[in-house]
Amino acid sequence: MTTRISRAELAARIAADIPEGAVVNLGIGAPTLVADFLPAGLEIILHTENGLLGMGPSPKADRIDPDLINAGKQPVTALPGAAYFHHADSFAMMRGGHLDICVLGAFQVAQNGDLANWSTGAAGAIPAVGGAMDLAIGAKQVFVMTDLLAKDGSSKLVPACTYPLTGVGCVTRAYTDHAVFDVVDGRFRVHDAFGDNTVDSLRALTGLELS
Amino acid sequence: MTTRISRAELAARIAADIPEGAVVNLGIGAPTLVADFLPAGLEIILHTENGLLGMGPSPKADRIDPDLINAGKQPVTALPGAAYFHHADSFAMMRGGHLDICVLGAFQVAQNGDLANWSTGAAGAIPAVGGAMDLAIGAKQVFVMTDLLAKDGSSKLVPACTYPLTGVGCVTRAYTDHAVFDVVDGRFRVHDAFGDNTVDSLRALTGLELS
Amino acid sequence: MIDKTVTDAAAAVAGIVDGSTVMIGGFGRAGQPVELIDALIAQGAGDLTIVANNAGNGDTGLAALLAERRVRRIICSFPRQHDSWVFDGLYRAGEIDLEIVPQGNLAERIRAAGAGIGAFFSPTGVGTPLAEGKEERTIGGRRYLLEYPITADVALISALAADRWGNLVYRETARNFGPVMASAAATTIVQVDEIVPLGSIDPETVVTPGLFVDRVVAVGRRPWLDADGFIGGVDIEGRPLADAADIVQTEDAR
Amino acid sequence: MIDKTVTDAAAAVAGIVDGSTVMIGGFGRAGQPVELIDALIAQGAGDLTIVANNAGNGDTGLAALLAERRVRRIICSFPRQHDSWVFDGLYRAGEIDLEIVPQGNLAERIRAAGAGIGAFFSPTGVGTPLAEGKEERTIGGRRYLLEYPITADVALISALAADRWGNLVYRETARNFGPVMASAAATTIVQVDEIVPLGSIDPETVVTPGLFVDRVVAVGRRPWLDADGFIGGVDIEGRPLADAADIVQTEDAR
Repeated sequence: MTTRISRAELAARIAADIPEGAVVNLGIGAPTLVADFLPAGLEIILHTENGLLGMGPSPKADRIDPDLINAGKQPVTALPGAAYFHHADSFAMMRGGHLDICVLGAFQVAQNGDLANWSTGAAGAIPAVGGAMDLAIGAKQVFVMTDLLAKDGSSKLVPACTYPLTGVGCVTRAYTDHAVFDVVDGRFRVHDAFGDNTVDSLRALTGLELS
Repeated sequence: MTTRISRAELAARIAADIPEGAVVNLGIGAPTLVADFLPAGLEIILHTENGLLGMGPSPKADRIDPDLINAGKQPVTALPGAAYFHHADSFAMMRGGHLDICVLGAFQVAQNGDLANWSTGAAGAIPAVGGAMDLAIGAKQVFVMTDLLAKDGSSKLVPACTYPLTGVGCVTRAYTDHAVFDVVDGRFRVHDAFGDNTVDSLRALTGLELS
Repeated sequence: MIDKTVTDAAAAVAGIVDGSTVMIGGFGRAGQPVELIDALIAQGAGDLTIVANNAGNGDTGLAALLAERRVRRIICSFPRQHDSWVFDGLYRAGEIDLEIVPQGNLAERIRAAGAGIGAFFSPTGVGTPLAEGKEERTIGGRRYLLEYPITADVALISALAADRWGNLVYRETARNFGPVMASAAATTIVQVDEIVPLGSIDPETVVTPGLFVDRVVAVGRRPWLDADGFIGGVDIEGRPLADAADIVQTEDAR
Repeated sequence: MIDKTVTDAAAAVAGIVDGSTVMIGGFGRAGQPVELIDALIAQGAGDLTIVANNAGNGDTGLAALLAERRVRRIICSFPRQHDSWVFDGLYRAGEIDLEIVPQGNLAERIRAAGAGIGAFFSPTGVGTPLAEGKEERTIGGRRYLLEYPITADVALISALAADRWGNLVYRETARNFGPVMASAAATTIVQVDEIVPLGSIDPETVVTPGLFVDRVVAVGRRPWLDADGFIGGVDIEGRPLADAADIVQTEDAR
């Protein structure tokens, strides 16, 4: 039986790699869980592209403020040191390379760093991209948080994406439930494998050339 | 003897043409005199490109504030309703067409509306353009405030500019010490002539086709 | 005296004609100019092009405008939400045109319209399906796409307070698209909680200077600013909460 | 704990190397980072490219840096002032390169660098000598020139107050180029009157969010904010006033 860590464990693993002082965008969906595992006592500045730096955790129920939400439209709070700004300024921060890290979900990540996470390309699907393409090309480091395998058992880390791209050559590291992979010189390199996973077993699971 | 109105009279004449509610930039130098003649009781919003809307008059000597200056680097004040902003936002206002009127000086104005006011092109002169080119193309109406004749007696309103241009086809009206001229369909049209000036006498002075 | 205030939302949206392009501020429900949208629905203009981040939620607001078949085309970044059924139905029926724009390009294209920029090379979308038909250029070793401004006839936005010159301040993340849309539309119409006296907004803190604003209407204090007022908020899927107890408690998780 | 504060101006400018491009904020004397410029002079880096609106006044500040032959090239909109004799002399002697940029293009090109824009079509300068060598394109019937971002290794700017995260607020028209320069430089160094506790700047009023700022140094309250302090100001030609009586009284003219 192959070791797979839980979603929460994966979020904790990513959180542990974020250094103090980093400016980080956690996208929407699963990556937002990373916030819950950021080390207590370290100052990490969360950016949400709808206009806030210094985002804090969810409010208590009686402190919900409909004007204060994150990119996933969930209620959040603002920490001391926070700043509000408009959408063009917010995306200028992102696109101008001022975020240290963003964490995104993925349908596929290619070994050259291409990311597909906004559309499966299915006929009849309603397209919706939001800020994904801006995040993908904007942050200094783009971390992907994903299961290694899709529900049908196929690898989400691939030689080349078959889904519509979000960004070209943008992913620097993929955190999966089996292992952490770096994108290096057009190949995935296993940074660390969880439990009984090995480079060989990961090679077998994914069909990728791995180093 | 040809009638020539004074610089102050010319400023007053321009001020009288500025309607309530207009957003106006008075450039630097002589046009800034217009501010002194704006009708009392009318609200006209002055923009200065170094980051202020709602500029007020010069301060009393004991209220000078080095942080509060106009584009000519003279001390000014801020009126109730004023707003400060940074340089990119300030020029976005201008270049985006949000100013109703700007008033600029001129070396030459051509009958097609071309403006030359930043350089005589003299050999060895140190070039300096400041915000002149942005103002020239940005405001909805560009008024020029100038003597009709240069010191050598030549007309500053010309068939085509010989000095380096500031902007192409941008001037809508030229206020001179002899008359006010509109730029219409590639020709100057005399809007009103002061004192004993007539279309014929202005034609003789300038050598221009006038209507 | 300059006075951009109007008495009610109907007066604020008067004169919007069929075929107009209308920008609508807001990100999800934060900053949505709800009263102005309702007034636009009542006002009757149709064949509209809407520029907004989303394509409507539930059956109210922008969704209601869509449901009345008043919108020909929508330019947005994220139409598909759990409660965007009105848009979804129209789109699947081929009854509405959609232009999908990455959110950063949307914001920057709107800003460009307000700032007089003719076009700009954007790093976003290169190599993706959304690059189709766009001019690409490599500058300094990086690939960019040429993006054009998005202008509008009208912008409908929401702010916290205005003075009679139209100077605006916003509240928290409800600021979002308001400032750039205000700069990009020929006529900018703003709903605010209250009109404050001229001079009572600190000039250092004005977010949208009045020259971008044409009409302001006070619609009353947002309920959640009153003690014991409305508890707003949404759950993790963005669904409005029925009551406050629905929200997951994570304040102490860090 | 994030703490971007440094103890003095010398520490703030440490590490600037020969050949750097340095942006210097300020418009005339308003917003000039005087203490940082003095520290840069003492620090010794040379062969610099300076990006600023002006090219120095009198014999102090940027002018003093120029006088020490530390600047190879300057990119600015308005070098020629009544008191720019240091620059004037170097320029006439062919000892400094000058790139003249219309002020709006200067601000927008700096913003573009901070915002990740590859290049943009600007309406300013079309048909003028400053269009020479630039790509021109007609878009929507209007002529534009293609303008490229201006980046820098270092920005030296002045603000009113900062917290330890580097959030900044400015004062009046001394804001000018500060926010865009802060966004465009690899290392942004800020002098402020005072460092305030984190959380004491209202998040609605932060002008430059801390992510753009690398180092902040407190240089003390600007003298004119103290009662009976310095009377600053300039005359109609921009000359600093010897005393307050020199200023023309026009407050009642309107």
